Amino acid sequence: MEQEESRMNLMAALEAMIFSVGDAVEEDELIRALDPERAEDKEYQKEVREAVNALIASYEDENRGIRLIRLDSRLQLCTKNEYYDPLIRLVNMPKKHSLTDVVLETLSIIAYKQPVTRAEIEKIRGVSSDHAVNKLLEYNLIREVGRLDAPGHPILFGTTDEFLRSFGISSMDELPDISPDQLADFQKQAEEEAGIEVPV
Amino acid sequence: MEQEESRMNLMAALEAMIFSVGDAVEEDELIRALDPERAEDKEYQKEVREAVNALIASYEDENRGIRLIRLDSRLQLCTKNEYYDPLIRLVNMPKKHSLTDVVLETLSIIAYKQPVTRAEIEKIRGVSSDHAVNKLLEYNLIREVGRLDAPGHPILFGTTDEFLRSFGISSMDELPDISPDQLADFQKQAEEEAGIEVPV
Amino acid sequence: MNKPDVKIEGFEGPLDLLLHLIEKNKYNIFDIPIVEITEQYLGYLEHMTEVEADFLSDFLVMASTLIAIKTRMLLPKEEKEEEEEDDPRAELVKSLIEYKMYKYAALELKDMELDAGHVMYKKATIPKEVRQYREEVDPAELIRESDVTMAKLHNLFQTLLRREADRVDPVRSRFGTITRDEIRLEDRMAEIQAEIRGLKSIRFRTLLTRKRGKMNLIVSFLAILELMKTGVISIRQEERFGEIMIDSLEG
Repeated sequence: MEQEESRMNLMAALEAMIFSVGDAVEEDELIRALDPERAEDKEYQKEVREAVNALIASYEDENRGIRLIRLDSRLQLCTKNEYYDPLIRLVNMPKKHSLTDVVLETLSIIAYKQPVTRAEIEKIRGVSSDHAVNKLLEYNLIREVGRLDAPGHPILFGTTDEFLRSFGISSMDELPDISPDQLADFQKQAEEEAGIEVPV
Repeated sequence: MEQEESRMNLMAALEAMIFSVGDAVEEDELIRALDPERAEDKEYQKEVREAVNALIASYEDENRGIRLIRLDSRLQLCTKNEYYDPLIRLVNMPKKHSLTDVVLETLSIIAYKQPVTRAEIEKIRGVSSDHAVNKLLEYNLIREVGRLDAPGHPILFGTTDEFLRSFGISSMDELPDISPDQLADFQKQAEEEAGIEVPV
Repeated sequence: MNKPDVKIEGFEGPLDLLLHLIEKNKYNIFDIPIVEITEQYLGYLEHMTEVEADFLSDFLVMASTLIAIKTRMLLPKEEKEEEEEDDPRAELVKSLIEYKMYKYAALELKDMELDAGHVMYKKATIPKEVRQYREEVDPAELIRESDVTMAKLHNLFQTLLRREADRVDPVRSRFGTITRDEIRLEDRMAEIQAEIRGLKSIRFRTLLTRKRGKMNLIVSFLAILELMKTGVISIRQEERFGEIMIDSLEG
């Protein structure tokens, strides 16, 4: 009875380990991780191997969507291929990728101020915008265009050809201008709202 | 009998999909991937949801080392925490950010008051909290959820899925209660510890 | 804008410091002895050494709040029959309790995080056969679906620049760094005591001739009040607008 219970615990521990590694993992490594002190104990090794076999068998149940396979002396969890169809549909599902406000704000800054660093974007938005920058990189709308010659050599971001194509413009020259006059206007407006004069 | 069989197949397909994706996946997306033609069929949706519940229950078996958890309307597989010891011996745990008290305090305000602006956080804490907010964004524990429709359009913050995962809860309802009543209890405890009586 | 978390002697902010004082003294949070707590609070500020101006200013705001409450409580209460006067401390108590609530929640979260930290997830393992179908995100489609145009992007950028300009608080940005007063109350008290030592009395005006400036005037005045309170001196004025005489009570 006690042995039965310990085998069950071993199975659970093995399952947790094989799952979190993701890749194929050596059976010997599993044994060492389970109990470093008994790793050389033949009896213990046998016990673990039996638990591995029991685990493999339990996965063979037809109601399971994943299986535990051996690759030489390694073990790995993988999906049963009869479930590829829904999996393909899931992976291909038109993701609800949408440009959120955060992402759009960040894109507008990069478009008009490029080449620009993360710190500059953060300064304008008032909050760190790394997540949005990463999304834009993933969408291939921006790219790294170099590094600033300053301490830490921060990355400079700019828009991609994809960006131009997506907006149907042929070069950055076509971007609407923001003139220095306009900037001065903003400043003035802000001052007026605050009701005082700001020495520049 | 046929229905029983179909539930089993559903469970297997669900398991395969959730396993492969690794990350949290929307229940609705799973339904659409399983059978795009019946995705809008209420009866079918119910069937899938039941299969999901059965799958969650099957993982709760003590012999299993992994479990299926809900994060709001999403599902994700993870290891059970009782197998942490052999796991860290095997896997290089990604370095856990340790949250300082300042950062935790800021996070608790965001968690309970979301969506919340930086100004509100600062008002409660009595000190500026920019650094803590940026750290939380960096750790992906909070995100921008929009802007407040008020002068200056300040950014509103809320918690993420990663927040749920990091604190082991499946929805915000599971956050510990901190009503004024709770605080009264808390006060009482503190008084007892201090060995004095405070008239309220 | 990204400055490290600073703490003053282990306190995360003025509320944290106040809570500490309340707990240390076992005060009732709903009936805080405002005079004592203000004194203790100011005592802490005195010992702050090199602190960032921004952080210090948060503590100073609280100090002025405390002093304001203290003043209101010392003022004779107006006789109002119909309604009980609001406790000047009510607002502060509310803030303290709210802060305490979140501080408590933060502790709970800490425990929860510790437990949850023992759980692991796995990366996506999409089989090769499946992955092949994977399509990249098409940026053009994304932009079309999100209904973004260059003009929209342009407007957005303008709005952002405007907000940035708004955010730089024009009032606060005009203050330079907050520095310690050059004239300290304690120093001035010691000076006055030294000047008056051996004399029977001295004119208030004489005290001011040695040092000039508005700050000196204010600090000197405060120093005299303080010395009076501690019984080192007494003052008298024979007639209205007459010379203020400071008499030594020592020796």
